Amino acid sequence: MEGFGVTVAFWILAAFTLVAAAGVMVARNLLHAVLFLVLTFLGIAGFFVLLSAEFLAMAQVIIYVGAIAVLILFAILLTPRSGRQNSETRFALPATLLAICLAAVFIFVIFDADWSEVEEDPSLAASELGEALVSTWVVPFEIASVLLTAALVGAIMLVRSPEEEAEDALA
Amino acid sequence: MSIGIEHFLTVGAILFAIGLMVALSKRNAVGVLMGVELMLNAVNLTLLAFSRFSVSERPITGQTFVVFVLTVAAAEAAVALALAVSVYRNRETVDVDQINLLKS
Amino acid sequence: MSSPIKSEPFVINVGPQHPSTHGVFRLKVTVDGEKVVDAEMIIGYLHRSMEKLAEERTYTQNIPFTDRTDYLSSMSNNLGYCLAVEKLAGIEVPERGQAIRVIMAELQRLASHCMAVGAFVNDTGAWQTPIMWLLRERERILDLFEMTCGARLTCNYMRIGGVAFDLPKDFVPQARKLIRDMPGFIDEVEGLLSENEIFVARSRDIAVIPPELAINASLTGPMLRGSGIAWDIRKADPYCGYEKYDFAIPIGYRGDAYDRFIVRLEEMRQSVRILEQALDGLPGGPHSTQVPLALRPPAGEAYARVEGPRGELGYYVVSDEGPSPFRFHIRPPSLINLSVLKEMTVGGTVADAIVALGSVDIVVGEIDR
Amino acid sequence: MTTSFLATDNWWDLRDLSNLSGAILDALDKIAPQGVVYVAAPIIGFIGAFALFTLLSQLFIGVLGERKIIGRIQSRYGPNRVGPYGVLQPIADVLKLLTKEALTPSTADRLIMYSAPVVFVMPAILVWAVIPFGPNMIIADIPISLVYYLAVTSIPVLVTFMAGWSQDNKYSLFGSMRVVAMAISYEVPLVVSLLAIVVLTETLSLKEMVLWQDTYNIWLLLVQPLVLIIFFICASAELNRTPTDIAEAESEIVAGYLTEYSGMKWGLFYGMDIGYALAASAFAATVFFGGWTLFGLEEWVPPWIIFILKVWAFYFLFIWTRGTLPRLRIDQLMAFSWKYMLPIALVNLLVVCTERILWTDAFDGDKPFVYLFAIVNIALAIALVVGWARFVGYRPERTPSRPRLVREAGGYIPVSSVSGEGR
Repeated sequence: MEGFGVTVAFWILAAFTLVAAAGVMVARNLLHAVLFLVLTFLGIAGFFVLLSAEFLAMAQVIIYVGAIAVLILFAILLTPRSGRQNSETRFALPATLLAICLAAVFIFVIFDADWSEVEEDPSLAASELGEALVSTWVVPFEIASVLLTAALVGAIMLVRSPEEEAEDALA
Repeated sequence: MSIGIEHFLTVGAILFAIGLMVALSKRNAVGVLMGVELMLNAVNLTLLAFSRFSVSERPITGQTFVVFVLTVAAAEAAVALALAVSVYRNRETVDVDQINLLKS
Repeated sequence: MSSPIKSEPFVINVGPQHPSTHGVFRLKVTVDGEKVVDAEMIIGYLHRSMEKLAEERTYTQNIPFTDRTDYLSSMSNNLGYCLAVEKLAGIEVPERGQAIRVIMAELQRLASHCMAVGAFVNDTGAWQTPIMWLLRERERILDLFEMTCGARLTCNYMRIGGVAFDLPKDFVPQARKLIRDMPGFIDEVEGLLSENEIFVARSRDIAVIPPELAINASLTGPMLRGSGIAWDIRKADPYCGYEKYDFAIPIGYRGDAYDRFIVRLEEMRQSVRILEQALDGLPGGPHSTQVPLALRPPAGEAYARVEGPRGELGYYVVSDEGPSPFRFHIRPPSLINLSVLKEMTVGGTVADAIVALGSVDIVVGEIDR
Repeated sequence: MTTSFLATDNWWDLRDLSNLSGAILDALDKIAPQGVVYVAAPIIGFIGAFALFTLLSQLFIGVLGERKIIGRIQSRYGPNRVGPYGVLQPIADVLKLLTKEALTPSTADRLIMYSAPVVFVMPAILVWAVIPFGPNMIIADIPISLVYYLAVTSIPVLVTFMAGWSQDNKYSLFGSMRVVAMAISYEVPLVVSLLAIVVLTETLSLKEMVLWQDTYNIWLLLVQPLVLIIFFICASAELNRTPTDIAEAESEIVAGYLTEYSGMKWGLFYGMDIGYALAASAFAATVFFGGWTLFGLEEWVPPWIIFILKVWAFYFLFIWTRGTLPRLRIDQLMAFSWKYMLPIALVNLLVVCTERILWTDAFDGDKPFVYLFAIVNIALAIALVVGWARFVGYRPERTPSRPRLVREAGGYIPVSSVSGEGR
């Protein structure tokens, strides 16, 4: 990828996304952490645009910002005030070390490998993605829909209170 | 300066590491979930980078995988949050350190 | 495994400063999610010690106080107080005075129900439109009051022994014009609301008062009639010659907020009917009997009640032959109707609690006095 | 381009304002260093779309027009004191809000409370990037603009949540909980119903949809009436307009998530609420009412004027419902979304998919079949709405809407008794 615009956009997005992701780690308030998470999601969506996957970028915004982040906020509100700090367990230090090692290994591999790259943009339209989903990948697609249904049912079953179950048993 | 696949993969790797750090070290169950979401996002970024840059007959495959990851992430978030709420209702805590009924 | 824990109880103060408490009234609601689990009324923010003040003033000087208890129906309050004192002192009111009193009381009922229905619909969330329509008609009634006695809200028009002034010359034509327009206007409001799916969904089966509860809580007025109990002081214990007029008592079906709403609308129609008859049969003669300014009724006690817009409005006066009452007590219908608020709100949602409160039609000045 | 648009390429041809901006950018490209054009183009687009159209519409249609029309609905005059016919009232309002003290509760989360109004403004501006004002007057002509619209309009939900939570006020928290629950529920039927449009027109681009309607000489309003109804209801729910304004339900929770906001912080929320409503109107005007086209008239009248008039006409619907309907309760709203609109939208999607397959495979995409589909879909819409309402309608114990009448005072009269006069 050449070009001044792309380069600038990449570095800005990279800084933005990683700082926001670090914010998730360091924010003391769980709700602030969620808002940092939202910023990370938006940054990732920006990367998707940069990688010419506009449809997925929009899907990312709709699903992550519009649904998952809101869901997380809702879950936080349903738990008490005392559970809203974002502190670490005693695994904080080992986890940090592990993460740093992992990142180091990844980066070493990434820069060591000899990537075969195409320079021209494959420029995939949203319709191609749709076609791929219902032709080549139709079985995983159906399994994903079953998974979503199962998750829906499971989530509803999990949060039902005993009174509601008693009401349904009577009905 | 040109931006290549390494740059995107590096961002993805760092993001994954941060996600791992969050997921392993947070005390709150919702915090752990956020770490997992970060990791999934890093994976998505990596998949899309491969889809854009690799020499392939069918570059759309990478995007297809991202769609599945998004689906799984949504399902996972719904179930995990339901679990968190359910655990809180029964045990009055969402602290992963204290959810240790199975410990003898 | 321990027993499941409910989410934190969440206490919301509705009032004393709140758009839908119709004054300074406070409702402490404990909610679980959207569901109301407890409701506590806190009143007294508008207490002005009227009953005690009245013991220091002469009987005539007390009439303006009655204006200021229920400021939305001052005429009915004037009337109730004057009836009590007349009963105590044994004063007869001339025919014309009685007819004028009926006209004024029914106009006041129309005006007050306009406000009650409008405020209730506003509480269900209709963005000001119904209340604006209803206030427009209420303005015309208040114009008539202003024409008669110079005041719009606190009329201070009734006197012991009759009314303060005779009707002005063009009162009767103006009033006839008003009551000619009124049925069409009530139809308009009914067309806007009675069959409105959202309004029905919001008020039907909400805040139900079963008839037993309504009687045991000694509710009166539209609240009682909404629960299907045919009770109206104008029929049960007629005063001011109400037995001469032909009208019906509207009663509801199930005692929900919707029934109270339709009962109020129908009462407006019946008031128009009474007004027509009263204006047609308006007798001549004096409008008031002469009563000494420093009235000293014989020792004793009297309780007079009228059917105010909100229910049985009672005045209890005890005389010790002095120039001012020995004891003066008001039976405010709003306060007693409000006593079932907890039964109406608990178990519903917060939005239902507001609808229940709106359907009671409270005037805080009357509750706190 | 398939449109028969007659505008020339001359910069002075105001039937297409993109000529003017193109001329400016060309001139700039010659004199300014490289790269300036990239900055200048969005600024010109922003000025054109937002500053000239949205802001003015917001002030004079959203604020003044809404208050005037609601005033008429409520049989009173609207604002009529500042300037002739009150036209300067919005400016006076803004001045008043600017000079007002913006209070912050001491226990509030200041960072979030201050940033929420600002973040709320951004999507309201971003939406306009993909709205086609004319054949060439689109700031960003991206092929998936419909998804872009959905993505951008899902952000305000989060912002209202931020606003409601940050104030540490129980009313606000209540309001934001309601917003979150409702917005998620209404997103689902909205997307499913819009999917039917996408299936029918085979495009995700708003501009292509306008051209589709122009090609077949029919508005999508007629081909997909059900989608318009669902879109309108869902848009009102997400915008917190009156039948569904439970988030700022004035009579229940004072002002919902805006309770502690004052001054221009509140003003930004208020103004941008109108901005979102205008954006929803613009979206509806584009998708359902043929966008800038008006059956050939766009060749003579500037298309952007046609478009703006359509936007205002659709916005009137929002004002009208606001002035007429009471508010629903949150459980009723949720039930309405999941039990009524989602099944209807799914059935509609199924029917449209069938039609699309028939049209492509059996009828070779012939033009007249669109009109057949229109008739079928209108009938289907009526049948679905009526049938579904009959099937799972809200049926409390139906008592008459007139009370019983009795002559004599007495005790309790049971409903079954026939002694009542009744009507």
